[in-house]
Amino acid sequence: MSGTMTYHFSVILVTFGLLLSFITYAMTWIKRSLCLPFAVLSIGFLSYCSFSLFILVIERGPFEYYLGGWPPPIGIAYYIDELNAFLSLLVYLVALINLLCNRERFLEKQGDRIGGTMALYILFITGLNGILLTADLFNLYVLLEIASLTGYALLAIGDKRQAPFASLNYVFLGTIGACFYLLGVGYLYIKTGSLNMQDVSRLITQIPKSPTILSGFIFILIGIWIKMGLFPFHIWLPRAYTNTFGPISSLIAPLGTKVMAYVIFRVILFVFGKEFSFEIYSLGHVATLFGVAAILYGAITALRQTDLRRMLCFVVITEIGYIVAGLGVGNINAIRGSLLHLLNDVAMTFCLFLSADHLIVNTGTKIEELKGVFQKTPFGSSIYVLASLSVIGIPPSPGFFGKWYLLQGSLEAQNFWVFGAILLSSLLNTVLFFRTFEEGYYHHTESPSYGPKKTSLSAYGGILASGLLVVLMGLLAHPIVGHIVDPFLLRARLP
Amino acid sequence: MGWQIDLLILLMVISCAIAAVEVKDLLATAILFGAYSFLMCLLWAVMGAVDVAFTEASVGAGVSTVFFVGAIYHTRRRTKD
Amino acid sequence: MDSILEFIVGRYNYWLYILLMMIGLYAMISKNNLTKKIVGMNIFQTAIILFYISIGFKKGGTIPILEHTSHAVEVSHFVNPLPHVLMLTAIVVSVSTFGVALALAIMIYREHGTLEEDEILKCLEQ
Amino acid sequence: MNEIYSIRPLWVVLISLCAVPLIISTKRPNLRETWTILAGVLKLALVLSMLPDVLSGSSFSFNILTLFPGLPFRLRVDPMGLIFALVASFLWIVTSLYSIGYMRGLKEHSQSRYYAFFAIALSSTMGIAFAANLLTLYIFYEILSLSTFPLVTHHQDQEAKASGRKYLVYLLGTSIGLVLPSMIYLYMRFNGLDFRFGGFVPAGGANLPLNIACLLLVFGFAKVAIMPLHSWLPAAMVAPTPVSALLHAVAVVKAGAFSVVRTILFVFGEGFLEGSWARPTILFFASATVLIGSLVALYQRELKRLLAFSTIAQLSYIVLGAAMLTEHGVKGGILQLAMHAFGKITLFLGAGAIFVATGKKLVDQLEGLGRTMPFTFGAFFVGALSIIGIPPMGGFLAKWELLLGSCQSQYMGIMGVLLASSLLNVAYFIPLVYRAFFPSFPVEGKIREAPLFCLLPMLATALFTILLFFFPYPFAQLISGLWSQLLGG
Repeated sequence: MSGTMTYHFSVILVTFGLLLSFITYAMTWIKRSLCLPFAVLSIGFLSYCSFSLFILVIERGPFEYYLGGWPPPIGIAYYIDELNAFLSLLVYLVALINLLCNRERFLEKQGDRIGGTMALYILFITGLNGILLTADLFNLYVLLEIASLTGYALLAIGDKRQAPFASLNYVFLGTIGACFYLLGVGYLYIKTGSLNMQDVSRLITQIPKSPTILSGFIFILIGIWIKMGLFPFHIWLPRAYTNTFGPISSLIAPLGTKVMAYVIFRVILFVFGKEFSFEIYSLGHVATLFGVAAILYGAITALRQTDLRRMLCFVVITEIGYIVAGLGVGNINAIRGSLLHLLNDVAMTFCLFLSADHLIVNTGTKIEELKGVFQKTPFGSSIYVLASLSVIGIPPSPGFFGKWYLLQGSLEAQNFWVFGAILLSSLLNTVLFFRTFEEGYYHHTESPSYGPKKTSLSAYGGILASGLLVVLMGLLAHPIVGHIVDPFLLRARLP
Repeated sequence: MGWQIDLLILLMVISCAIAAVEVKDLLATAILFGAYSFLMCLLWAVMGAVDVAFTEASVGAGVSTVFFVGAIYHTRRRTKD
Repeated sequence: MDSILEFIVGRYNYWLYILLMMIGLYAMISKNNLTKKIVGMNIFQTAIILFYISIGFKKGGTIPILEHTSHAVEVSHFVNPLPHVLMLTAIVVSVSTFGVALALAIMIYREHGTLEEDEILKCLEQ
Repeated sequence: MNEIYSIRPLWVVLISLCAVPLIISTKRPNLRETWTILAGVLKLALVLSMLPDVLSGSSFSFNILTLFPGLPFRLRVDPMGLIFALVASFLWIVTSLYSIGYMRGLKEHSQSRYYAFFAIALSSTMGIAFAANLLTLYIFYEILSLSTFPLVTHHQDQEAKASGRKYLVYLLGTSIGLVLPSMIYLYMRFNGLDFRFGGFVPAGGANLPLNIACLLLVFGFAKVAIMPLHSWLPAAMVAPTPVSALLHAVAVVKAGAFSVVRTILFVFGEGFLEGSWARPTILFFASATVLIGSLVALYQRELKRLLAFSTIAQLSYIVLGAAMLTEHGVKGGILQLAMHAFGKITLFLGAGAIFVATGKKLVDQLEGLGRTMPFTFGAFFVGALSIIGIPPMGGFLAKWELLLGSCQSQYMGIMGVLLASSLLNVAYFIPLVYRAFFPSFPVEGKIREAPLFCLLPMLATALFTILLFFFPYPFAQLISGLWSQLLGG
């Protein structure tokens, strides 16, 4: 593939994503059984595009892509750098592995509506991918809504009693979040007259002390914080992710919140800039406060849960807290840690939800129902243990590296609140996960007939792949920091 | 005459919004909500956003109200608040 | 005093959009009926659209459509059309959200036979 | 001193890990245990192959990955690491052989899992021995904690659950809560954590954060069981005996002691500790542990718990030796690391053999058993003498050096502690053995020894305990090599 073609992949990812999702739905009219294979193929194709884009960015550095050749501020620009290209690749990988792994379960649960489900599935990841790649604030809003709307619909699949209600709650909060974001963008537009991120950031440096810009800043932050489930805006999260269909939770839980967390970095470091956010308006204190509160709240509340997946939701809230707290500390190592943790967390949370889902299928959703599950399905359990250890931060798992940078950064900044909160939450997470291990481990029976439910090879393959992803992210932590995170920070003029 | 009409419509918009939220009959809510949307169109037309006004008239006021009435048809009309 | 009055009157559009937002939020938070909440949500969204249109509005500005001009275009005579274009998308988004929310509400009604939040919560706790 | 870049250390670490899939996938017990033994023998051979070069003053190193800027995941074989690796890899074979007898004798469940985690634990022990910096050591340390968890809780009953919980809370809690922050602080301050003879922390012991960091590290490596962080060790006694032998003689506790010695000698070093207040604190806590541990051991009714408290006391010898920072003290400490391993493993294997043969666990029940199990108790006696420190047992050499070291140091009180502890050792071991051979009531019955697989490894370790007194060749040589490097560095 020639290099010029690969540049176009940046827009193909979004437009083809939209297109393919409709074709997937259209497949229902021809033959319903074609939908799922076609969806797999589509995501496979998009993953390939994303991968070549990533390779291109690594080779030639970041570039801007103008939609239809119109340069900003008239046209919409896409901006591809190492970080968002990598994150986009992760999004597609997660979506692909998840779909392959849960093929049978999708067919079983959504057999007669598989076309629509698959269309929403592709639309969702396309929306996320657009959020990652776009360089236009309003375009981001639209794609955000695409991802959110499909997300609401997907989350409503599942437990009939609980899921639609939880999803509707999410609709309310999510809409408020998106509207706040839109409002903030409006304020920026009043002052700068532009929607292109780079343009806006250039203009902001000339008028940093305007109250309008500040209002925009605050609205955008609150909007995204609601969408990423930061404490105390997290109330929608546990309910929505707990009651949904398992394979959907393992898709949305790792991706939705993390992509929004990426937007925070994009907006703060690139649009508003470090001086504006940290020096003129002391975002650091606020973000530290929220981050520490989220870490402690998530870690402590998780201990009280009796439902496995709900417990994992609070783990997600803790992880979001890490990311925001690291941003709040504001020095290079802490932000490096935040970003690395964000990337790792996609893999970790995915692996955790996927393997936990496998356990839930074999036993039940309550933690106490896990009795003997380690003996029943040793393979799935060992991947679950792997992911949990990574979340706890046992080296050399990916979770450890993120935490290391975060701890180092907070120590350098002498921010002992963040330092203490991270250590404490690691210890609490240890207790948390070992409680589930104990349930699974200490119920030994001698009967040999005690085996897992029928699980297909592809399901095992998917779980294994998610585990491998975690291991790889751990082993490659240093190159990831060097080639993906650091260039991003360098362009944000952080050091 | 600009701002007087503007203000008048705005006040009507707000009263419609409050009424839509407060009425106990959901069908009335639907109607009031439709009225709210139409007044909003008017406001935008006054402000020179003709295209937005058109869209809102067709999509916002039209389709939304149809959705809404349909939804009420499938659920219950009365509400406690 | 005059300046305060001017501050309030001169920007009545902004004040009213804030008022609308508050009405929307109020409905979403304090109403018990899910349909009412959805209406509140939509009011909230339209308030923001109103805000955007107000951004583009200029006193004495006219509709941004050019007719066979021979003389130079004076920008200040026209309303800024860009927010309008953006809002076209936003309206579509808000209607889709409205639709999704209503669909969810219907699903909930089918399961629980009610749309009152307190009754649903009571139902879920059992 | 020249550095040899070689992959051999990595192989030493990996070889037992490679055996894990084989162990799990093999259904037939004989073949499965062959894999374990084979991996053990290969490992020992590889370790031995590095001995001549290390003795002649060179060291092996291998970079695996870069973890953080200036902080690689790196293995490096130096004399001290090699001592630990030699002891651990040799005793692994012994323990494995013994495990075969023990596990089959008691018809334990999940034997594949048992051997698999044993192999992982050994891999991480080797990693600890060969770690070139604090972070590498920490990584293997954590893996060791986790991989021994299924071994400790092997019975999977309520008792195992409670003990397992205690085990993890202590080990993971201290490593995450104490070691990690201290390590990050040191890295932030010195931009690297590579072990260096004499420490990388500059001299000048008055610095408060550094003193705290030092204490956090020493107490954070809770596997060394300095009081008050010792109570996981007696609790871990619910494990099958070969596991206890592994925990208390070879892998776990020695890994803790080794880490502490690394910290004292290779992170902080003499220059820093000379004037710091961290050193007296360590010495105080270690001395208290020696005395209290021995005293508590006197009152234990269960044989394995008695041995556990004896271990707690003996481990602090190593810490004392290192913290004395005198030539003989350091030599004695490191020698104790090896000698205590041989002595204590003999005792544990003895306790296990008694349990397999007779089902008896309590000290009172041993009366007269020496008549029916002469070989077991003979070996047990040898082990006990070595722990007490009576010639001609290996333990004597370590104690001798330690005593010499305390004479050299400014802390003469330590000598008193060591002597008092030796007397206490006599007090709890000798009556036990005496009554086994000379019961207060007549015992009938013929000789009924433990299974051969249990007996032979025990006799072997007992024999080595004696041999080490006469031929302490590799260890003594390595230690003096280490000391000369310490002086040189």
